[in-house]
Amino acid sequence: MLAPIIKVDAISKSFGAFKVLDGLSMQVMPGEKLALIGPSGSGKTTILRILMTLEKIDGGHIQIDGEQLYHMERNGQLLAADERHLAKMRQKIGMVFQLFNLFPHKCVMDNVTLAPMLTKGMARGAAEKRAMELLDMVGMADKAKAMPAQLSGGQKQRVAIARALALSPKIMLFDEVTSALDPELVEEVLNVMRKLAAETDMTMLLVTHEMGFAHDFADRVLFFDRGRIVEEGKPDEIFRHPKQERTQGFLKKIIAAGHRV
Amino acid sequence: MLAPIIKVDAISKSFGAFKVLDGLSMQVMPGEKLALIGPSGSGKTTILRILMTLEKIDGGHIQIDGEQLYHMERNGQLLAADERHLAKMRQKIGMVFQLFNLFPHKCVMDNVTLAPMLTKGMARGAAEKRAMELLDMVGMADKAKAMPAQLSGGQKQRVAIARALALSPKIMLFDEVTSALDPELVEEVLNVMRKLAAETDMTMLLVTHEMGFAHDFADRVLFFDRGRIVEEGKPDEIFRHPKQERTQGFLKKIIAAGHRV
Amino acid sequence: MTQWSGYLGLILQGALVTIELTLMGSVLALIMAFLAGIGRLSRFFVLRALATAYIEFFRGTSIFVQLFWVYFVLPLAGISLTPLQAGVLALGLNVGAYAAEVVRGAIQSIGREQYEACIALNLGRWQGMRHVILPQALLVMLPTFGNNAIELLKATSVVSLISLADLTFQAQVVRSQTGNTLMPFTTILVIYFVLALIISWGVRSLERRMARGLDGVRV
Amino acid sequence: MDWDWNFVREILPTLIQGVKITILATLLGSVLAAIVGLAIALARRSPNRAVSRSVGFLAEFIRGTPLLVQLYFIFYVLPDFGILLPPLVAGVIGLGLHYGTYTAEVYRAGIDNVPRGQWEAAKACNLSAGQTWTHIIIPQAIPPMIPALANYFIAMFKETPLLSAITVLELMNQAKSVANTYYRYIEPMTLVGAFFLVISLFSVVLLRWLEHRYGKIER
Amino acid sequence: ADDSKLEQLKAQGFARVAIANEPPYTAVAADGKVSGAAPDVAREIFKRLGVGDIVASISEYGAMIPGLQAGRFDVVTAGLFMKPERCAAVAYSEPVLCDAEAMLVKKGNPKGFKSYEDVAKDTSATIGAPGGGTEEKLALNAGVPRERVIVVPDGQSGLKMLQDGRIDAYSLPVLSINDLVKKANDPNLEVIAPVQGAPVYCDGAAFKKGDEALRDAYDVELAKLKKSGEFAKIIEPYGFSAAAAMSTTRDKLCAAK
Ligand SMILES: Nc1ncnc2c1ncn2[C@@H]1O[C@H](COP(=O)(O)OP(=O)(O)OP(=O)(O)O)[C@@H](O)[C@H]1O
Ligand SMILES: Nc1ncnc2c1ncn2[C@@H]1O[C@H](COP(=O)(O)OP(=O)(O)OP(=O)(O)O)[C@@H](O)[C@H]1O
Ligand SMILES: [Mg+2]
Ligand SMILES: [Mg+2]
Repeated sequence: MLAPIIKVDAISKSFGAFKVLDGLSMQVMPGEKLALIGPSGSGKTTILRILMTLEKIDGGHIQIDGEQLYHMERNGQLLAADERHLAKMRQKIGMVFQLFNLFPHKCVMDNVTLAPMLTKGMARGAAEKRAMELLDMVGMADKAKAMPAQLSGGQKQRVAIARALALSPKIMLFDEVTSALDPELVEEVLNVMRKLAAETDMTMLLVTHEMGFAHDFADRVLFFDRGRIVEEGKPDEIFRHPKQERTQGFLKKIIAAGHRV
Repeated sequence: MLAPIIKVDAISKSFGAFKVLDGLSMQVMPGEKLALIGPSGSGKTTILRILMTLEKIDGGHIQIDGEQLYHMERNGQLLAADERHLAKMRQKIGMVFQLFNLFPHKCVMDNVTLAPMLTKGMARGAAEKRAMELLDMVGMADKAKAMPAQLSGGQKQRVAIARALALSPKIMLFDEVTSALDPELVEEVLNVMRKLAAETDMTMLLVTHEMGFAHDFADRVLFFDRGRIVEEGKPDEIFRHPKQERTQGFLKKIIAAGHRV
Repeated sequence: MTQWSGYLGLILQGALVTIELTLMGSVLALIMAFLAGIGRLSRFFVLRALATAYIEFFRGTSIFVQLFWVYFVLPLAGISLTPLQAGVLALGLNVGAYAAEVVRGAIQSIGREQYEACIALNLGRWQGMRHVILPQALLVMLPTFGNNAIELLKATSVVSLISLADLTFQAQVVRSQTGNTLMPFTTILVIYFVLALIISWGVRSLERRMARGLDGVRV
Repeated sequence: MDWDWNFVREILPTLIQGVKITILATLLGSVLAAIVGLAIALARRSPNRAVSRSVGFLAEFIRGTPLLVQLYFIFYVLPDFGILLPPLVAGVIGLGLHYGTYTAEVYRAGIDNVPRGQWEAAKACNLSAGQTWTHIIIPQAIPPMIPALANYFIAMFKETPLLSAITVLELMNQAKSVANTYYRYIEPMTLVGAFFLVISLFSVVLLRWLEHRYGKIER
Repeated sequence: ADDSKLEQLKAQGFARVAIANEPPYTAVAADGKVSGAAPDVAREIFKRLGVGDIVASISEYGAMIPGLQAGRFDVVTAGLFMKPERCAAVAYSEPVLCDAEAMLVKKGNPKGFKSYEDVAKDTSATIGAPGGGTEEKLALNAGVPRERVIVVPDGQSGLKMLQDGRIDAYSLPVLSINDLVKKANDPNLEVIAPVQGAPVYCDGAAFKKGDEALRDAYDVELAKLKKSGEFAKIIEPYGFSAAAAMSTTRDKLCAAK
């Protein structure tokens, strides 16, 4: 049997007195496409940020690709991971943010080549060749020399995707990558992601409020509520026949607000 | 025959070299509920802002309730309106903004009573009594003493609606009043607006990307594109059987992006 | 140093003068700040020009030069001020010019949407300014006003040049009468710092009180 | 007392000597302030509490007390501890330290104003701490700081007359000495004032340009 | 230009005098009370003129004459020595305090200064003097270039700068230097007094041009005081010589070149 690429084991996380994640466990198989849905504040963003090591955890364990993420073994003991270990683990993971977070002082090409050149010591030529392929894939090859400020939101987000891909991570995390976009620009980004899902065997975790897209994209859907996974299953099961009352209520509200499922 | 309450006659408006409105004309009958839809940048917000006198026009005429908005007659001549004339005309119009624009340093009650007390010289007692009725109508009576910062987006928007109603305008303008809200909070605001539409005979102009709501709410739908009205008609006509290619394309995109029509 | 305690008395007298100057200067600065700050945003060209000239002139020339001018040159034009008046005038006008820019910046920092809400609610220009814009802008100004007050406190030390017996001046006196440099200067440094701390503490608590309304329930 | 152009012509060369020293002191002081400010800003970010706290307190102290008194201190008290500085050096150190505490705030704000998302994106790109600072944070933090830094250097320029208290023969001191020699105050003091005004009007233009050029970074 | 100034002072009950911060010409006690030779004389004379008291404010030398011209003080009694240029700028009384010039140098007078000319000759020497003071002008007139005459704000600063080696000599009137040295109690200093070639100067009470009537009234009382011997009683405890002041006149001093 194939081993899970992500193994989250009873992790918890609080901000001050507020418990955001409460003994959360989950497993993701290599190549799986996961959609994380649920009401605002339920901890979806937080779990992605934890996987990207942008937040620390308070308890529990996470294994990525067979290795501990926040811990390291030294002489049979589990110690808190140091920066070196974290840097090594981060190579396996890429993330795309809701607000793109492109580097505004660098052109599109430099945004994509910066990390490979600095962290993998890639030569400029090789890095730019690879960047061009990726920009081509997201349909942004002709804007390679543009500055981020000159791009529309949808274009920025496509560059951000290319930038994350440039490090060839095994796992990609997407946090509401379309929710800051004008409605008309959403589709161009979703198209890129569909293509990505179809063409690569990367593991992908996606937080979204676009239920329609979640349905088409995901192999499995996790429904979050108050820091726990309340229900999970195939998209059809979750969207058409939710078992939990909380899930039913959530979907009903979303539909009433005018979103298509 | 009833006279139109709003009569827009061949107005144009440019920002710098960019022509946003280009010889636009339209008429609105008293009590009519109008939905303005169309792609981003097509000038929907601009026409509302012009009616609210937040922008000046470059050419054309507007009559509100039989009187010129931007002009005034003096000895048979049409002069540019002065501040006094504009203030008088503004009494007929109220507006609700996308970002609520509540006064953050005043409590909910004071937000609603400020304008009636200052502009109509209403006594505090009377103003507060009326404010309570309005807050009750939008379901915010119990938050009268709360500060805006303590409210959710949906609650803020309901207060903003009450505030605009407090001046008893004949015409209400709504500019994407739900697009800054979390999906779960949209419905509470739309409910208030449905109630408003049903219970009053105010004239209402609504800019929205919520096609479903536009369909239920409006007597007539105007489709804007590049500063012109490309198509107009009953909601069913526009949404089910759009005649213009531009309208068809727009609706298709919106649907693909996951919005219900 | 048997007389040290006596000289400490002198320094404390100087501290009183410094405090007096700071308070009166701040009041004048505050008045000028609002006049010029709002004037600069006026619709009327004359008001704008006057305010701009005042601000640029007093920010542009050094406080020393202003002080010398007020003290030595104005009397030649028939306007004779006591040293205290001259000090308050120069300090207040100087700091007022800086604070005027704070007032202007704070008013402009209030988002356009607040002005638009005022128009949509048919408030007049002055009504909107008075009830909506200024109350919000005040909170933005307050921390910088605190800094301005501390700048004013520090600038009072230059009035020693026009023989006003402030802290620095008394320290000089004590120094020449006792022949000791370290003691008087250390003492006044500490006193200045304590005064500055009091100002920033005062401004902070004022700010807290004013900000309370913005996220709390109003009672 | 009337204005005397012949007198003006006579004293101008002396005053220009002073101008040179004034400008030199400002330039050297600015360089020092830029360096001291960066050092303070970094020390205050230090994970070592003892370092960040004590540097923080020291900076607060320097900022809360008058430059004039600090100059006296550096010039007249430090020699007791075996540190003997020439007047100009003492003056530049005083200016640099004093304004360094201001520029430190500019650095801090500049760094804090880089959005958190940039730090996070850098981390998601697996950049090291050093790479994040040099490639992402500093390049974005510096340009918006430039106008604020320039502003402080102009303010420093206007405080150089204080150096006359420690015998630096800058413009103000030259003017005073001319005035004392001929017992005419109007001309030298007015010329000093005019000089400062002209320079700062120029600097206003320069500042506007800097703000336009560097003030906002497009994201 | 008439008696009205005196009447005005009588009416307000005090006269505003500018003094320096330079013992023994002026002294400020620990309680803040102003004494010293110059203010004591002024106080006595004004009392006799019917002006009850004096209100003294300490001023820099450089600020005194402009302050007088600007009407900030009624009179300067601060050891402001009479010199032709000053006589042109203010109206002096008859002489009050006389003193020769002195120089303070390091023990053993390493550079061998005896006069201001000696300082001029030694191209590496610097001399400190109060800004706008007599000594500054004497040094400049003796040929010391501007950049080697360091303007020192006050006596203690000058002393300190000399001790620290920032200047090679510090010049003030003899009595001022003696007072400084006494307070400093530093065996490594030496006083050169009087400076060769430098005249003995006398100060007088300086009035604003136009207040000559007041000045004349002041002179009358001053003369009486000198005659009765009370003058000597006031100033000699501070170390000044009454005989010196009585041996010369304003006209002589103002004419001196
Ligand atoms: N840095 C932080 N400090 C304090 N509280 C935080 C922080 N980050 C997140 N939270 C809180 O943790 C809770 C969970 O946040 P999270 O962003 O994971 O929710 P989410 O499921 O992504 O919601 P949304 O759909 O609104 O993005 C929220 O209540 C949020 O306010
Ligand atoms: N103050 C302004 N200065 C310059 N251009 C402006 C200004 N206001 C609006 N515009 C431009 O005018 C055009 C029309 O704007 P408007 O806000 O009316 O569009 P809209 O139909 O409301 O679009 P959306 O659906 O995105 O709100 C846009 O291209 C916009 O960039
Ligand atoms: Mg989230
Ligand atoms: Mg709009």
